[in-house]
Amino acid sequence: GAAAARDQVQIAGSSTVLPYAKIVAETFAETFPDFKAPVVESGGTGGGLKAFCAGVGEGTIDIANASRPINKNELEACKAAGVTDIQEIRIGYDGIVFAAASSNGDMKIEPKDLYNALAAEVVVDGKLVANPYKNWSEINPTLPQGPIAAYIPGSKHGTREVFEEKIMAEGCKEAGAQEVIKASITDAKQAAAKCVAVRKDGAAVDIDGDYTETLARIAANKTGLGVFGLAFYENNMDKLKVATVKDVVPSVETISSGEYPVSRPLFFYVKKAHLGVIPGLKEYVEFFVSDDMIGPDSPLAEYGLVAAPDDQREQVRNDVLAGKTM
Amino acid sequence: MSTSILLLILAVIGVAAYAAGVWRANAIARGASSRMHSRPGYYGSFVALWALLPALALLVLWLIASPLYINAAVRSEFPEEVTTLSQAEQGLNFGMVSSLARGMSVLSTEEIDRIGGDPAELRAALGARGVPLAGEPKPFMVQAAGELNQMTAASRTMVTVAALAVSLAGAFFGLSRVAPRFRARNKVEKAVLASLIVASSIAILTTIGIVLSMLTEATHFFTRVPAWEFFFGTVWDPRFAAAGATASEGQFGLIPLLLGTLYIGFVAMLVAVPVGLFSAIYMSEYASRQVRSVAKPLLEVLAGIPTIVYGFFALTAVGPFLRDLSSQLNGLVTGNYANFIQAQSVLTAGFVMGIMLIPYVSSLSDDIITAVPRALRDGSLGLGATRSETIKRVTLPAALPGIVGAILMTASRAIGETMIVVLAAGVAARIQWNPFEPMTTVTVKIVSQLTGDLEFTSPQTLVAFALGITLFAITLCLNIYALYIVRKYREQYE
Amino acid sequence: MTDAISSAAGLARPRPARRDIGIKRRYAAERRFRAYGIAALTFGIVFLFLLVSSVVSKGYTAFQQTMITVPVEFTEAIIDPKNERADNPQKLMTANYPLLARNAVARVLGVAENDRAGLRDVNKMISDGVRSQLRDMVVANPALIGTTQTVSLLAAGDLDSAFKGQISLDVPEANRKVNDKQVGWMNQLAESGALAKHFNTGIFVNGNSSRPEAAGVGVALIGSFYMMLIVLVLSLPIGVAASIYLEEFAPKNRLTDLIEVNINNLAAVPSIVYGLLGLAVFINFAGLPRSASLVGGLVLTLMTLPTIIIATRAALKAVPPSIRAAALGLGASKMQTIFHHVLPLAMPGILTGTIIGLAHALGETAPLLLIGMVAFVANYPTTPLDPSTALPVQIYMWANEAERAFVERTSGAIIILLLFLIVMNVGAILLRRRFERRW
Amino acid sequence: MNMMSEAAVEKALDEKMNEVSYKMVGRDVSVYYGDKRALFDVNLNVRENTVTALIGPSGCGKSTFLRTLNRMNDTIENCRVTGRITLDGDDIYDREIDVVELRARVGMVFQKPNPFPKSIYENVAYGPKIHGLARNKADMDHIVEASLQRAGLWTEVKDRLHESGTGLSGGQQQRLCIARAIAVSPEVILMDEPCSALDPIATARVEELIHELRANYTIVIVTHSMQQAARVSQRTAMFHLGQLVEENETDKMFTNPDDQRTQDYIMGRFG
Amino acid sequence: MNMMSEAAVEKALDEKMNEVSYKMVGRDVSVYYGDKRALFDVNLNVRENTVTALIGPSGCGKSTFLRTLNRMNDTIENCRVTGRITLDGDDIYDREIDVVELRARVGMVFQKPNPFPKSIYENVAYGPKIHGLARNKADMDHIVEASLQRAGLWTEVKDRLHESGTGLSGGQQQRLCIARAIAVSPEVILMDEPCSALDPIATARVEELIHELRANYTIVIVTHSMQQAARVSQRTAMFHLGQLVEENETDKMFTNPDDQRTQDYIMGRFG
Ligand SMILES: Nc1ncnc2c1ncn2[C@@H]1O[C@H](COP(=O)(O)OP(=O)(O)OP(=O)(O)O)[C@@H](O)[C@H]1O
Ligand SMILES: Nc1ncnc2c1ncn2[C@@H]1O[C@H](COP(=O)(O)OP(=O)(O)OP(=O)(O)O)[C@@H](O)[C@H]1O
Ligand SMILES: [Mg+2]
Ligand SMILES: [Mg+2]
Repeated sequence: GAAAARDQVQIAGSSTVLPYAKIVAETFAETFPDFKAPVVESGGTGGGLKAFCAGVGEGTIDIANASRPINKNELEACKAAGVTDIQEIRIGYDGIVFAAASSNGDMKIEPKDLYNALAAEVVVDGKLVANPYKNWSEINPTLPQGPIAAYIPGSKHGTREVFEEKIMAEGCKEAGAQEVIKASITDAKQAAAKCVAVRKDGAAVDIDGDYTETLARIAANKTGLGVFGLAFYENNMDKLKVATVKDVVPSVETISSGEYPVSRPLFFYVKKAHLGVIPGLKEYVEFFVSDDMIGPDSPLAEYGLVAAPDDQREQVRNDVLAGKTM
Repeated sequence: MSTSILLLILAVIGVAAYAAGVWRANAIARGASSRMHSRPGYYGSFVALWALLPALALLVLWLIASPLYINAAVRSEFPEEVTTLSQAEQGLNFGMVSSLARGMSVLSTEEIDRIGGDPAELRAALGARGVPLAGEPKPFMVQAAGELNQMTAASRTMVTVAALAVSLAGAFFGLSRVAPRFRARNKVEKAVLASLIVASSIAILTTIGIVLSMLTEATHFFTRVPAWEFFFGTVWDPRFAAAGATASEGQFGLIPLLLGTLYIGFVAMLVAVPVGLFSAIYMSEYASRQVRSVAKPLLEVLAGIPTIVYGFFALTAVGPFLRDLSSQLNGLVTGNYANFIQAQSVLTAGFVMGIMLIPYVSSLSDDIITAVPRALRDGSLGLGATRSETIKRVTLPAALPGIVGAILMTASRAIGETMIVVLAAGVAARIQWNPFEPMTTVTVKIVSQLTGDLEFTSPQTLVAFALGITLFAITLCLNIYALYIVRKYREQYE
Repeated sequence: MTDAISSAAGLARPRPARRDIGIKRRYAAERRFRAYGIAALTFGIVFLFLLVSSVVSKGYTAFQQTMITVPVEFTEAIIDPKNERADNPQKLMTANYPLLARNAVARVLGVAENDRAGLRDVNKMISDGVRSQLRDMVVANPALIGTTQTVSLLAAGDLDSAFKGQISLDVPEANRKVNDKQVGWMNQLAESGALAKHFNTGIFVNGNSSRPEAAGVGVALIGSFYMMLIVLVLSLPIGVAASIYLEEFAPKNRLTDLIEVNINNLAAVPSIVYGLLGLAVFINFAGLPRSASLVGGLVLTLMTLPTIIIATRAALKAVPPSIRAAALGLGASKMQTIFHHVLPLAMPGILTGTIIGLAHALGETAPLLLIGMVAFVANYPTTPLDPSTALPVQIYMWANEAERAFVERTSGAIIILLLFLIVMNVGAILLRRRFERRW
Repeated sequence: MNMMSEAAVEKALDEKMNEVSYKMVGRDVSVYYGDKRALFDVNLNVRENTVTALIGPSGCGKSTFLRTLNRMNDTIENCRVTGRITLDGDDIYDREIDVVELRARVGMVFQKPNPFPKSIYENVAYGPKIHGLARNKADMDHIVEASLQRAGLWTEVKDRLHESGTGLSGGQQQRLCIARAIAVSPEVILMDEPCSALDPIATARVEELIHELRANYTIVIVTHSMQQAARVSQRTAMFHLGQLVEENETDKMFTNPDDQRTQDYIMGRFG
Repeated sequence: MNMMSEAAVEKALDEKMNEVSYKMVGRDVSVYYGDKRALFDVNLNVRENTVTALIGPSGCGKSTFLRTLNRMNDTIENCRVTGRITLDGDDIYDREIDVVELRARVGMVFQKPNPFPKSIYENVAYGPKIHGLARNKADMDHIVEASLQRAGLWTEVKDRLHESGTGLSGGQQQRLCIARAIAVSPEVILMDEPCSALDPIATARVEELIHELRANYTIVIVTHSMQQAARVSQRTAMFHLGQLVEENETDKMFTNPDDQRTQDYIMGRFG
């Protein structure tokens, strides 16, 4: 007869949001025994949004997790496929930290330092030259002793964008490279791109995998500096030594207060058309945005999510209840 | 009657038809002493085929058509507020109706009557039976669900009767054809041949499917990025597309990826082919039965270890080992303890991948070498050739077509592998010739561009499809060339 | 033989001069050749051994789980303070069970009820999984309320790691997940016998969980089982049928060349592309559900087919023509010749292809990514249409988890996968041995 | 039809009659292996209940011709046959003809023994099984025993019926193949040097068997032994370089051949 | 050593001498295939520059004995040989003995023709190549031509030397195998029914070849043809049921055998 209707929520998207979504899904199933636990797919923000925007109906997913806001083109693609009413829900922030093997001493990082260590071209004597630096010590004595090696997120990661924006672009400005670049390149976009270009001689290594891979790389190379999510770092504090950025130690407190500069918001998107049609979807969304889940003392915060300020959370909850769409 | 029970009944009819065919063939054979053309079993199979194939075709047709029809019929009854919605949203409503219908078929009629139109109670009752509903059903849904159940039941009865009738008719028709000179075997074998052809067409369909599933997106890519920039570009650096950015900024040069693919694949083959081939030779020609029966399955375990495990093995053990080894060597020779092998390198990836591929060469080649007739070996040994000479000059050449097939398949796997490369050789796309430096492959980029946080409409993601199709085309050319080479050197024994 | 005899032999007529056929050199070559064979085989097996032993040494601890066995008081005041359970069975489902467990452990450790920091530390020693553990006990038997039962509670993942010695206690307290107080309690409980390692059945039967101590590969096992069943049932017959057609029946012309090349080429298609295909064909076109092992099985079938076809064709080619001639000469039809004689002789090769193809399919993650099987699935699938994951997916996902306790579980899951692989292949290997014969 | 001359019709009719009166008729049979021509327009008739011997130097095309009679050369990839061959008047290369049925009626023993790598019993039982010649196990046992006995192998193998057929000696293998072929009782039996691997006693047994079979079957045998041809056959055909040199009564052939080449060959005078 | 009696030493010496005066000596040779015993304590000496024929009914163990002489039965999995066989006085089953060298000295032609799936030229050149018998291409060409000529195949194949050896007719294949064997000029040549697939003319050619070779080589030939044995051999050994019945001068054997069974067999009287 008729195909059996779907009886659980289906979620896909960002692997950064995945661990949080998993905790919520699991707790949700324990709290609402009537509903099955949602299925949370991994696959990246892009893949998640693509599946999300494939259309409306039981064969499509209900929620897309994202580590960046959906953008215009994607929204248009969604609309074209009939996915018109989308609720955007911001669940909190992900802190991004720099850390090296725990055998290193205390490290203090300025964006300028990282820029000089990792940029493709740096300013020497007022001129742009291919990056000549070989050892961390040439840049900042508190950094690991040895050759420069940085494990930064590959360009497939959303974190890479944050890294470029908050560290490289900033450092570019501080190091005075921006002016030199602007002087030679008029096109603003190209100039900005040049500012964040990373060296390609092997000193900066893109990581397309997850933080575990970065951790393994650092375990194999003690002078390497890696980029991690705050949650991941907190789970591996015994192996990692975190660096301060602009003299701020990364922590839930400093990030939520905005002191620590490198962080990004996390989202999920819900198809409104599916609310009230897919069993458990409405309950899941409401459960997710409750303070039990994303508040400062919630399991998510425990895992490393930086909770949004109280008023923001309140706002999110109100928007959900009001069914506000984009 | 559920589909599975219907299938069961059809199976019973099939068996009966078979028996009837056999019986009739035997009866005719005895009655008219002339010899039957085929064995009774073939007549049986012939009758069974007639009993089953048309009925199954009907059933399949119904399985496809009836939900479509019922779906449309139920939807046409939907109130206006729903029919004005988009097609997809109507579909969602229909999904709700079908959940409801499923739930109601679980409830007894009295219960439905008792609960009647109270949506909240209905939801609770269904929930208790393990049929969750998303919200409280609207009255029109309850009605539609009832209708749906009714129609489904009716159509089911219809198809049951029809399928059984067709099946029986087919059986009788088949039975009526049974005659002494009727070539049942040929007919049955034709049916078998047809199924063989269908089976081999699946490979073709897969290819078409693969091409089609990538083609539209790949064309999207090529409308955004000039083809020559992609095919002949020497820089791979698809920059991160910032939210809202539109330009196809970045360079999409295929060359570095392609070189990496071939280079790493080559190194892997350099490990896998000699090791695999020599293992195969040892197992088939030298080893005792016991050694062989243990060693062969052991090597086959290598093919079953998930590639991510190899990847981590490369990342945490092989890579650092090679790096430290190189710095020790360098130190011994030049006094400078700088490593010349990077922890992630073409060498590491190729080496570890080669290990994974060993069984592809060894097991298949072993079977093929073993199948070479012993008379050939004896001929060579009898002339005073050593075993190794016999193997090199007689056995291997005789087994060559099969071994080449195995090696081609191994090469194919080497090109298609991802996880090992990601972890062992990194993701840096570069053009260079030093095997001790990192490189990356096309497949790595396909995976990472598809699964990242990138905007899915941007060329940065779409390039994965272009890469996929290009790789497909390139390997196709390589395979055509390989076939040509194999044809040229094929030798047939006996 | 005696000296006398051999010297007598020496007296015999002179030996004819021997030709030099380079016997020394050729024997050296023979020995070298053989040594290459042994070296190659050893190389492969040593690496297998290295891999497996590195996995096992990291993963064997995953098959033990630390439990805290304490008397738990099922206090009515906590479970159902207003005594509503008769009217509202839902009440029992949502009660605050973790509190029961915390109180039980705190009582054993002598932590005061008002020592909030202490209680929090105690809470962190117990897994959140106790909620469902205790709930299931109470729902099954509400009479437990008000009694005291001795229950083995799951220890939290961090405590488990600490107890197994995987968290170095030399690291400053602030940098580790288990503080000194908890370590003290841990030792205290261990001495009293309340805290001990038990066999970890959970890792085999539980679904996935974000809590390492409660996570298991149950769902993935079922998913992999369904998928392998589908792959076996579809790809073996289809692959063999296709090979028979191509090798024995198809006219040798451009078209069949194209098919041959095409099949070889399919083996080179990156596995993730099969995922794209599965998404397009099975999910978007045919409307099958996402994350279902049926779709996964179909995708892996398509991926495995080229392997089986290539292996089978090679095996069919190797059957000597005289066997075919013998059967045909007796009046066997081509079909009969193939099915009665050629196929049995090609069986070892076919089974090898199947073994390798299935092994590959069992370990593959990438194609499952796009059809939604690389996912967190907590509920057991009942049919191949329900969402599920697969063993390599579970390994992949656990390998990316941040928590320390997942490291050993990842290796544990790999061990389970290898066991699965071995169980899966044993039948085929035995069968292959039966079919093997030398001419 | 009307355009056909009276004489032509007569001739065609004659030929048709001709074809029927012989068990098998080969008319202008040529065989090509790729570009190489192995038989040149051979016209040879095989009489019913007669043993026809094919003789001629090695490589002259005897096996090739034999194989055309039950279309075994269909299985050789680049082999092409032209001309017309009939069995009981039906063209065996006709599209209507079921080649399997043909081969069941025209059985074959090959030059190189080729037992199946199965047990001796199964080797013999295979043909009867696929043709359904045995109603039950006892029947089959009987057929197997009878066939092995007629091929003179029974005493040697009766205790090892379930061992592999490939473990037999060369001569035993050949006798096994003969047993296998006669187990399906074909109408015509083609034998390609069946006795070449056999000792005199076994050969005598096979020759006796051929004698016996002649009453009911038609037999074509390739042999290199003139004596054997003389002993077993009623008619003999002599091939040379792909051509049929002469076909005649065996007695005549060996005493007073029409063709000089035959004479020379029989006298061992050329090559 | 001292414990050996005078007489025993004498006897051992005698035997040793014996072994030396013959090219090959088989002493109490028994062969088992698994549990099945195929040869029973055979004592047979092979004289130098002599053709020894082995005769006997099919399956009596002729091939088996022949294979023990160059240890070809090493390649059969469950085959076991006991007893002692010497070549020029050296035990060929000694651990010291090199089986490759042995087989280069004791060549073999098999009962079933088994050409390699290579060109005709390469088939013949194979042996000389691995033993390094040709210094250069011209040398090799010479060896190949000479061998093919002696095997009586040259005229038939000289235009297709580079076609596959498997595309030849049965008899041609067998002659190719003979050519292949003599191309390495072994000291002893073992021939297992070399002529069974050959026509009389080719057979005559091979027999002539055997005659020629006898001057320099030692030849052991298995044959089913009494005539052939009588024509080519100087000594004949008769096997029956795995036992050596009699070994004698050929003339005597065929006229006045010592053993009744021989007489019966030659008269074609048992089986
Ligand atoms: N498969 C083949 N491909 C190419 N040529 C072949 C093939 N089979 C036979 N020939 C050639 O055809 C000719 C006739 O071969 P055929 O086997 O009929 O000879 P024959 O008379 O049976 O000889 P013999 O007595 O030696 O068996 C020979 O020259 C042979 O080389
Ligand atoms: N590989 C084997 N395994 C088992 N038994 C075998 C094997 N080879 C031969 N035999 C048996 O050993 C006995 C002697 O075989 P052999 O091949 O020596 O006979 P033969 O005298 O050469 O006979 P033919 O003249 O038929 O070739 C036979 O009974 C045979 O069945
Ligand atoms: Mg022939
Ligand atoms: Mg023999």
